[in-house]
Amino acid sequence: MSEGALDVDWARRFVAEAAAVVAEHRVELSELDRLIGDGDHGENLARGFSAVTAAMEPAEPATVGDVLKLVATTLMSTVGGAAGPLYGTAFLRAAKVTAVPAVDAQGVHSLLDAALEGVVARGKAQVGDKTMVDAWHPAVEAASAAAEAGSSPAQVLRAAAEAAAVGAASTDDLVALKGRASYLGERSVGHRDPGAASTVLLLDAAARAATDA
Amino acid sequence: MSEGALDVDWARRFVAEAAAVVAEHRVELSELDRLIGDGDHGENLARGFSAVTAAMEPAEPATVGDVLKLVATTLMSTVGGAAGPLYGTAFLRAAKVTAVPAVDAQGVHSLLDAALEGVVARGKAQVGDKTMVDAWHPAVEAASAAAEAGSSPAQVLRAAAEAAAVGAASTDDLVALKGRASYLGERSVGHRDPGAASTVLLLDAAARAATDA
Amino acid sequence: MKKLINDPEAVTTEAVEGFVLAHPDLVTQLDQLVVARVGGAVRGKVGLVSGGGSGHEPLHAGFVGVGMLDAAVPGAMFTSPTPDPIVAATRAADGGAGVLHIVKNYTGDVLNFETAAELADAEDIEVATVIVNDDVAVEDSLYTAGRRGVAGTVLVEKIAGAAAERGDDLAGVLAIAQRVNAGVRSMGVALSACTVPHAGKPSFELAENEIEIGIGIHGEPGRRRIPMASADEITDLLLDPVVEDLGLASGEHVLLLVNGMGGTPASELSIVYRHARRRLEEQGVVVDRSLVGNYVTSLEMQGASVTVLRLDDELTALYDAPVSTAALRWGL
Amino acid sequence: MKKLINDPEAVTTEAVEGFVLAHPDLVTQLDQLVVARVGGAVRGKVGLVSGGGSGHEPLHAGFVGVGMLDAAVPGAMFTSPTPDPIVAATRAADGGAGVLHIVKNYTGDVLNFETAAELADAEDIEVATVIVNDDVAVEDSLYTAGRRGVAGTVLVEKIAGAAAERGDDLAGVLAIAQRVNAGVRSMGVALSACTVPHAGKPSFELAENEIEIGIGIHGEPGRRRIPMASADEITDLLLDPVVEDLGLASGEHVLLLVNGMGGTPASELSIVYRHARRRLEEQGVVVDRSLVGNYVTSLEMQGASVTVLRLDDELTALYDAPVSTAALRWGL
Ligand SMILES: Nc1ncnc2c1ncn2[C@@H]1O[C@H](COP(=O)(O)OP(=O)(O)O)[C@@H](O)[C@H]1O
Ligand SMILES: Nc1ncnc2c1ncn2[C@@H]1O[C@H](COP(=O)(O)OP(=O)(O)O)[C@@H](O)[C@H]1O
Ligand SMILES: [Mg+2]
Ligand SMILES: [Mg+2]
Ligand SMILES: [Mg+2]
Ligand SMILES: [Mg+2]
Repeated sequence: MSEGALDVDWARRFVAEAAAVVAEHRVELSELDRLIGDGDHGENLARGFSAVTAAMEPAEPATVGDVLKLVATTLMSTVGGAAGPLYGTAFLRAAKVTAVPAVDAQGVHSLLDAALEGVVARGKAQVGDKTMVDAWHPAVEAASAAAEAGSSPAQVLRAAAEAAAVGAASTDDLVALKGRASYLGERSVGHRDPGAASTVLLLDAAARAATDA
Repeated sequence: MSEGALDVDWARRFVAEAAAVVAEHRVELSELDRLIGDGDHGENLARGFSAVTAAMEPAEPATVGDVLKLVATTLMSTVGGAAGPLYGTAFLRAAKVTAVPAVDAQGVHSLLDAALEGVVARGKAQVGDKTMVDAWHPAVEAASAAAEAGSSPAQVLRAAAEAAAVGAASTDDLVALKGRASYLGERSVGHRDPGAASTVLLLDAAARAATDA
Repeated sequence: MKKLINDPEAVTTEAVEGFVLAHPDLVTQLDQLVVARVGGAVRGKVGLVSGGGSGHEPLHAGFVGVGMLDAAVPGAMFTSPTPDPIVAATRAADGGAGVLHIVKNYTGDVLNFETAAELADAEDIEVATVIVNDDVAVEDSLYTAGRRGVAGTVLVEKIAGAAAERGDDLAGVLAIAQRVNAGVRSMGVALSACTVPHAGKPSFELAENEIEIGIGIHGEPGRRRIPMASADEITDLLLDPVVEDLGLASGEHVLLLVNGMGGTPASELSIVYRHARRRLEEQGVVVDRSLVGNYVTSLEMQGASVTVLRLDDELTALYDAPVSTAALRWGL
Repeated sequence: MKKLINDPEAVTTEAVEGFVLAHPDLVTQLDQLVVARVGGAVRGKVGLVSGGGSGHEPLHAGFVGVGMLDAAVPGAMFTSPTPDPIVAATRAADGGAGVLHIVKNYTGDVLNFETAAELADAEDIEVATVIVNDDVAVEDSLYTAGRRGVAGTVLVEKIAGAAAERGDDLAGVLAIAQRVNAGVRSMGVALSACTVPHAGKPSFELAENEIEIGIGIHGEPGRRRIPMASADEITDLLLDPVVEDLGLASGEHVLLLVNGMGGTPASELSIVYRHARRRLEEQGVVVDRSLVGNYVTSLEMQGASVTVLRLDDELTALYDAPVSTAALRWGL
């Protein structure tokens, strides 16, 4: 395996970081959702990731994919709402392309790309619809470029997280065309999409877990 | 008939004054009732007296009692609540003892005494129960004394109205034992009984109508 | 105050009009503000009439129909109706077997129904009256106008209605109604006040962390104000005096009614019900029948009341008997 | 925020528990948070399953029973349930003739039911799905997630339930459900927001003289905010787009549903109904059936929605067919 490859321990650390950061930002995410949705996004993810934490405890994953699959099925069966199936499918698809003990820079790109594909397959949203796709899509593009340029897996994740943050910020000015916020029409402008915001938190957790390695 | 006897015109003026004063104090009476009852006393009486005004219009009463009887039946059929039957009965009993073209000072006392008896017959309240009886009772006593002392009918009414005001004020410190306010127990202390307050308004209207004669 | 109304003065008449339009199979409106069973009085059956101030919907018009009331008399908002419409309703309900007046124990209701009964008597309609007074919040009835009639009223109306429907005579229906009243107790809580349309402001002020215990159903303040507590704790405060006043013993059978005051989500009523039921069962009391919902309300007030009715076989059978009204319907 | 709850996290489970305890003759609770018809699936009958976020009570558990749903799946507050309990409900509802999923058109509900249907299919349970989308407030569905499912859902559940009860096969029940959905439109207004227990503050802020027009049922803000108006004016704002979108013509027959959002007094719903009915009649539309009450709520929100369903003889007969659920009951 190449330099700095991300293994099962990284995946475990990622999950722990993600659970912590979601818990920390629970109220903030729900508040974003309250403004243009129904105010439960933080609650939904917090419920999901605390179940993930419990599920990880006894698990003995052999591959990165094993971890991601456990996250996928747990989110799918505990989050509900739109975010449950969307993140669930994202993690499920990502798990499929990471059925290996460790992933290199290209592997990180594939992981993110598969996740994005999963979100789009379920939600049918395009860039600009003011959804989590607006964070995932630039993240995947940045990951692709970083991997091409020979960055380390950690650097690829960092690039993805930073691009996601820019993408999430771009949702502020958009009119929502998918999800609950779309019912607000023009009134959705001026607010950040909560799913895009949580995507940034997750990718940042992934990047931090990689740097801590 | 004796000096300053109160005739049908007085009775008509009284009704007009009463309607005006009730309309004017509608919100205030309801506010008193809101604090220790259900907030409708002003509304109830205003509804009743505006019906009385309409009923008086075409009426051709021959006696004081004719006027009071019309007031009685109109209040009875438009006010509802506790005040409707109580004031209705008061006016009905007063009408029975005033089936004459004009009443003298003793007649005024009898009128008030009959009214009080009517209230007590229906409501079974005693002095000190924090009801309109606390205004009616001293009014009748004062009227009795004034009539004995040879006062004019107008003076008898004035004395009654003033005693009623003192009686109404005395309800402030009482615990209600009858009517809706009794449910509050000790919490009724510190508030004036709305029915006592409206009794003062009505007796004052009667006195003013007599002075204007 | 924001309300779906047109004119504060017209709320009652427009609401009754809408209610009657929506239920043409059940009710009809007489000239006066009287809602009567469609098809008129049933020959030979004792008629049931109830009424009182508006603002408690579905009480009373929502309980007019087969197996319950023959006519209802909605007064002005929170104000007892006057005798005239009560007499009209009594006439409409009379099928020759007499009429039972079901009256909640408030001075205004009692006095106006009393006068109406006298007037009906003058028309040779036999009238009997049951005064409902189930509210245990009014602790010492020696020093008050007596216990109020609250949510227990709906049970008196249902069960007496079934007795009339099975053919009991006036004395019999009255006896059943009195038995229900003797065996039913209630107590309520308000989390917020309600606003009477013409008043335009809340009937009382509550701080964000305060609730009123022992409220009536006219937006009156309660017996005391306590700090906000959990649903289970509040349920105990309502249920305990009810059970105690009834003198319920282990092994007895009851009906448990959790009544919403108008602005409380159904889920909260279920939470109150859950705890009340468990508490009763812990005490060995058997909950045979249950009713959870908005039956006797105070406009948009947030809060609930807990009512327990002691059951025996006859009352249970009468409760189970078919009923077809806007707000209570089964078996038909 | 004052609520009759114990723990914000436990509201849904405690409420469901209380609901099931109160209706032992109608429903039972499965292991998961699933409310199923007592007695289990009916052999040979198409099963009906619905579900969605909690907070809309009596929807959906209140509509489980003979003639309507076989099972309901309450999610977390305002949050679609996950696939697992939906699959459990589908299993419980399957009497061998397949199961209809009745899903309100929200991304979360659609996705979770979609997954559940796939999982059920893997268990050889045939599943068909009707997506309810009756909310005309969502004007241009090209630029949104599509029209939402709101109060019309209860009519889809009632009428499809009757079709299943009369023995229609899965394709037949689906066709009826789709016909109801095609002929039903709704629009709602909020006078106040609601407060989700775990959020602890209102879902949006409204000034004392403002209302939200075109709200959904999850406490979302509406399409626009307008100054407070009279009940009749507001009713017009709700009814007109409904009538227009349906393309109702003079002489057509409809069902008129005025639905309370949870915190609105019944009298106000009657006032809205009165005007809506008159307006329809002025346009020559015949109101054959009516429903006025809290059916699809948003916790304690004050407000209402107006729903019109185009009727034909078959839909009317199915609507009239007996139903026995906690919140809708007649003929049984
Ligand atoms: N069709 C979609 N495609 C991608 N993302 C979506 C879609 N619909 C919703 N989302 C995402 O889901 C987030 C909302 O999630 P959440 O609040 O948990 O679910 P719900 O909307 O059911 O309450 C949105 O902020 C958005 O990012
Ligand atoms: N038993 C009674 N005897 C005398 N007066 C009474 C009695 N009960 C009530 N009242 C009077 O009636 C007044 C309330 O009238 P009102 O508000 O119109 O009726 P309600 O209490 O039915 O709303 C009280 O302030 C009190 O003076
Ligand atoms: Mg949300
Ligand atoms: Mg009053
Ligand atoms: Mg009153
Ligand atoms: Mg949600």
